[in-house]
Amino acid sequence: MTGNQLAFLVLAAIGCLSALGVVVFGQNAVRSALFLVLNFFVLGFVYFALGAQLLGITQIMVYAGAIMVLFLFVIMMLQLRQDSSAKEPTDFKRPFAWLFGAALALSVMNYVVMPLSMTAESPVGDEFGRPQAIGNVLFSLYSWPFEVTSVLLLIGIVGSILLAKRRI
Amino acid sequence: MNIPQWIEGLANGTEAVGPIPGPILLAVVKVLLLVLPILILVPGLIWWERRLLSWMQDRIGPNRTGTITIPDKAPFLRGKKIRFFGLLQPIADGVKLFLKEDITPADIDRKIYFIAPAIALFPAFAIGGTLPWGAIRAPFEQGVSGLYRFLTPVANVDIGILYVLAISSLGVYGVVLAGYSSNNKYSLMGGLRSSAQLISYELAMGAALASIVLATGSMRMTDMALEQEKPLWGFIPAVQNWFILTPFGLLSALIFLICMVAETNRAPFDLPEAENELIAGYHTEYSSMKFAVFFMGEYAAMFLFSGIFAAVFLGGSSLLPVNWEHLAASVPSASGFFRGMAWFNYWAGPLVFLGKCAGGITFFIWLRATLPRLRYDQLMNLGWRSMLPLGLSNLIVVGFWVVATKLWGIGGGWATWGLVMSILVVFYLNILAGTRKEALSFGGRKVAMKDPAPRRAVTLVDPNKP
Amino acid sequence: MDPTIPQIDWSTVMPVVIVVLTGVAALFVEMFSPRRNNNAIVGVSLAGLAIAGGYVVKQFGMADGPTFGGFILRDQLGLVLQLLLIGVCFVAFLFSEGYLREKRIAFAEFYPLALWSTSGAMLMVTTTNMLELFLGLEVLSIALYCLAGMSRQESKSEESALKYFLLGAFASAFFLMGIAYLYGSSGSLDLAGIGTAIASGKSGLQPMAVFGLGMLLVGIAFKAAFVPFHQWTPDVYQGAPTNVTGFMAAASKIAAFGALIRVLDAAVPIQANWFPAMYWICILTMTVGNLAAVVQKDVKRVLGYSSIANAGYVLVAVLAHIKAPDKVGLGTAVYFLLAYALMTLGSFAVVSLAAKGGKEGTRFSDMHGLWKRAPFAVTCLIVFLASLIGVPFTGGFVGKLLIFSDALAAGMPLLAIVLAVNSVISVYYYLGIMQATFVDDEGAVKTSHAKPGLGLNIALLACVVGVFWVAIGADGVRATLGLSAGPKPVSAQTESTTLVARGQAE
Amino acid sequence: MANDVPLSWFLIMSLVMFTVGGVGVVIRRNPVVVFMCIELMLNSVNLTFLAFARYGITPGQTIEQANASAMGGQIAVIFVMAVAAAEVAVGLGIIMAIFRLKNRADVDDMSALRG
Repeated sequence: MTGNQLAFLVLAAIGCLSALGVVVFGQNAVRSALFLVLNFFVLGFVYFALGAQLLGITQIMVYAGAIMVLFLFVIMMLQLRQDSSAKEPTDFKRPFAWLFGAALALSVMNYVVMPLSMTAESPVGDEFGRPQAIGNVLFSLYSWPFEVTSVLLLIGIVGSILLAKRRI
Repeated sequence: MNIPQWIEGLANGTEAVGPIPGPILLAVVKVLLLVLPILILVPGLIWWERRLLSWMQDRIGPNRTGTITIPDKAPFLRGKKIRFFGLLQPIADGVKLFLKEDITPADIDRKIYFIAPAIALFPAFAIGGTLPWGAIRAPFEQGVSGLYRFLTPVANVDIGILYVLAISSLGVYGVVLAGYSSNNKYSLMGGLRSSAQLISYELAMGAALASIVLATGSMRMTDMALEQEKPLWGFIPAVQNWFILTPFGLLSALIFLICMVAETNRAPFDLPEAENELIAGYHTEYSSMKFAVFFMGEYAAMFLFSGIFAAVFLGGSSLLPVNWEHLAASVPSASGFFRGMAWFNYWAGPLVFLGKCAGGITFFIWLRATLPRLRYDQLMNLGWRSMLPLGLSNLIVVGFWVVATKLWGIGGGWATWGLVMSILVVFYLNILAGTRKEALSFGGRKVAMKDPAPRRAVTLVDPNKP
Repeated sequence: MDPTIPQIDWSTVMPVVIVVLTGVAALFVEMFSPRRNNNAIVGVSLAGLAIAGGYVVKQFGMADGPTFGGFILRDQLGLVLQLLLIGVCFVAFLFSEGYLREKRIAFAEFYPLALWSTSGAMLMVTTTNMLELFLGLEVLSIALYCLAGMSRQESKSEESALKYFLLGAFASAFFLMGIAYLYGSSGSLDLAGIGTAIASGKSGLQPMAVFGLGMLLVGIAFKAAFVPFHQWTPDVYQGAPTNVTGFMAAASKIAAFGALIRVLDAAVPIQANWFPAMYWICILTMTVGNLAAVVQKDVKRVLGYSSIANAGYVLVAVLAHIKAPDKVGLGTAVYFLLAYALMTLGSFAVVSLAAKGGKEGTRFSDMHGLWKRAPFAVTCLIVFLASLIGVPFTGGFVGKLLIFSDALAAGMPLLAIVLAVNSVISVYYYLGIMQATFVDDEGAVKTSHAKPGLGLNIALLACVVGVFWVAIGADGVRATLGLSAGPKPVSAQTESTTLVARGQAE
Repeated sequence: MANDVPLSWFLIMSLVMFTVGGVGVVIRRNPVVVFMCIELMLNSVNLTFLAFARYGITPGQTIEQANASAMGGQIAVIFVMAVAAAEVAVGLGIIMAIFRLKNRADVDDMSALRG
């Protein structure tokens, strides 16, 4: 096992455990949110490991730095301190959901992922993950979806104003 | 052996110190060179803040600690006191903080409570990771050269300035979590205010930095430093093109400066710890060293934000915005002097940079002494209605400037800049005139008194309640 | 390397651009004359929609082809569905203002959001690029989440928004995971490239493509409300404001079917893997939708379940096309979508009369006496319900007949039989609604309905005329729609649009 | 760095995250937590996109094609992030609105909408 593999395994272990933390270990919403922050932060490093600097730092900035702060803000504002989920009864669907999810994941792993384990890396150039390269493509070939995204964000703004303004 | 060559060998991995490979050693050295000055200077900064503040407020401030009284039996200077302007006060403070009783309030969220100061400290130090504190190019050489390129920045990555934004956006967690875990409604309020404030000002800060990125064409902070060595406005070769001297850069610098103060939770934006409303806000329940850690984080953040301001807008480690190399080439009679100045400018760079940081912190202190704290709605208004539109329109204008400069040369670029800027200003003023009434009454008493309906905002329930 | 802007054929992108800009213009109108009535905004929006529709009509007969880097595509299916979506938005706007005012939620933001939502749906039906499809889906859905929660004082509206949002986002995650795996298996985000990769059948990647397609279909099935992914539909239809429900029922279904048709067309080479599943989903959708509708007590819920059943009918037409592309064209599916849009929008327009003075009740009992107060509206409702049932000389009847014969032609008699049986079941609950409107309520004081306004009457008239017209002129309509059975499927016309190929050209 | 880490490791990590997120959506009741689980799923999708972009596994591609398709994956990640941001704005708005109305929210607690 090489150093890179070891580093990835550590990152992946933290990532997967924190993902589990969001669902299982997080007794209340704040804990879940913190686990999710950890997960997103680690994911940023996984992106670095894949050679995508720009996306990794954007991941940390957008998810860990902006989206999760909003989540925490809303959670605290709504005082989810004494979360009802802490005393959630173990209903029937809980183990069933886990079983179903695990079965699905394992079958996918078996049929889809495992055949790829020996695939070598393709000759992707040095341009991979460079901000300039991504910018060039984003603003030329992908300019139409880029504009669509601007409509999407406009909808986000107008929609949240519609949902939050005081005049009813 | 030549030290620069040896360091180059370390960087290339051809040299090693015992069993430690060169690159790793160099990485450790780089980090230490960034972190140690901050750790050393923070006590000094505290002293400086207290002295300067008291001077500005016509007080004396701490001046006793470290006073040496000569005993009466001494051969000379009997009974005299030798004062060190209270320079030892920070050490006394540190000792006090260490020895103080460490109070842990009851019913707190223990894990988060203890981890919060660490979370606050981490981004404050990590933010300097891409900060160059020395000139990356030796004088009279082309491209990246010289000793400092091996020592600074810690990581010269493509995404330098984005890294700063990303890490600074993590700074809010320490505050929010401290507020949440303390089981104190004032702390919680402080945390909430802080998160709202940081989200609001991050946008404007991003816009301000993005316009500089657009003008530079790169997100590397060293590229920004190199860009600032070019001729001013594109046609005055004797003066360096510090971004604060360019029209759009000045605007960006102002926006960045204000956002920087907001991001570090300093006065007049220190609402998260407004003592007359929230006791001490998020760190009300923290005592002893845990409190000191918050304090240290705040000072480190101030220090490094000042450093970023210096690197992005104030020409990095250059002493004066003067292009010594150009002068040396064009004024043969004084060429020796200008050459000397160029080399002095290069080698004294780190000190100059520290000086600029100190200047930035002095500015912070000055602001604290001068301006009253903003009200919360004023803070939000400033962020969303002034800073953000200004930053965004600046970004648009810089975009026009870049394109026009490419198409029609320097003159066309500046003409386009003026045209678009004036159009935007007229537009903005029109909108402002349209919404002035509303803006004035937005948080003012008028509406508050006329509005009989109770706001259905969520009120905070006493956390002590089971 | 300097960025090169891709070739832009403006006539293709114009309708979407106009719809988006109309939304922006509507916002500006609101900014400059705030808190007056919304008439100006409605006028601007309708005008913009009309212009956009004109641009779509102008494109009929132009050469098919992709533009803007292959992200937007002109073909017959896309044009027809675009026109349909614009029409849906137009009719929805006609009756919205009166309803919103009666419900006391006349927010001007409704119009821009609905326009943008329409633009998202238009994007979905005019692209073969998966990324663009996803973005269109999100533009459509996120605007609808907001609109569903527009009535802020009603907890049912907010609940429906939350339900719609959480399940919609959940479905988006599946949809996206499907795209990711399809991308992994083919290296392309475009359906043409994905289709080629699937057809070439690289042995190691086939399971990945199947898995990706499955996830993608789950996502689309959520949006189109196929059983077993339908649970959100009745709740959201019931909770959202009625005009939003009408718009949502028509627009999101059209968009989802547009996407579904293109995806399934590209996945024909591996149809052995998914066809049986879709077959049973189709049967379940028709049956469960109708059976569940029988026990409902709320008009909007009934219409919600009926929309599920109708989705099943359209799915029959689509599957028939996939099974026998040389015998069955997409014309039937599009024709039924057109008829369905007219019927469902008209029905919801009548149901919107239930709001008065900030109150609204949509249970059967709340409909009592409607006949006395709004005879014209009830007449129209009868027409729409008759069409939904499948009474001869209405669009619904012709549509079902066409689907029935298509299913037989494609050799799927079981689907045809289930369709016929379900049509009979549906008579029960549609008649229930009709009966409720005629029950006399003179003894009861509680119910009251708004007076139908001009916009509502125009909308109803348009829908009624439409329902009859598509039936009587069925052949002409189908000829105009085109899309009859041809030798090749739709997405096959878009070869050389893959990004991979474009990358080569650079 | 990624050279000696096989693609399947990244895919397994993303699959674990996706599954955990999906199960979380089903079993948790607090709408905010459910929403966070959805974010987790979206992030696992991003990881999948990026892993595929890095290890373009389609056989028979030229280098230009591989580069173009690698770009497609990276761009997809950016768009997913933008979509997630818009979704968060709207979603938290809806959750806030419902809390203001009822001072409580629980996915199973919703009773206004029943047949």
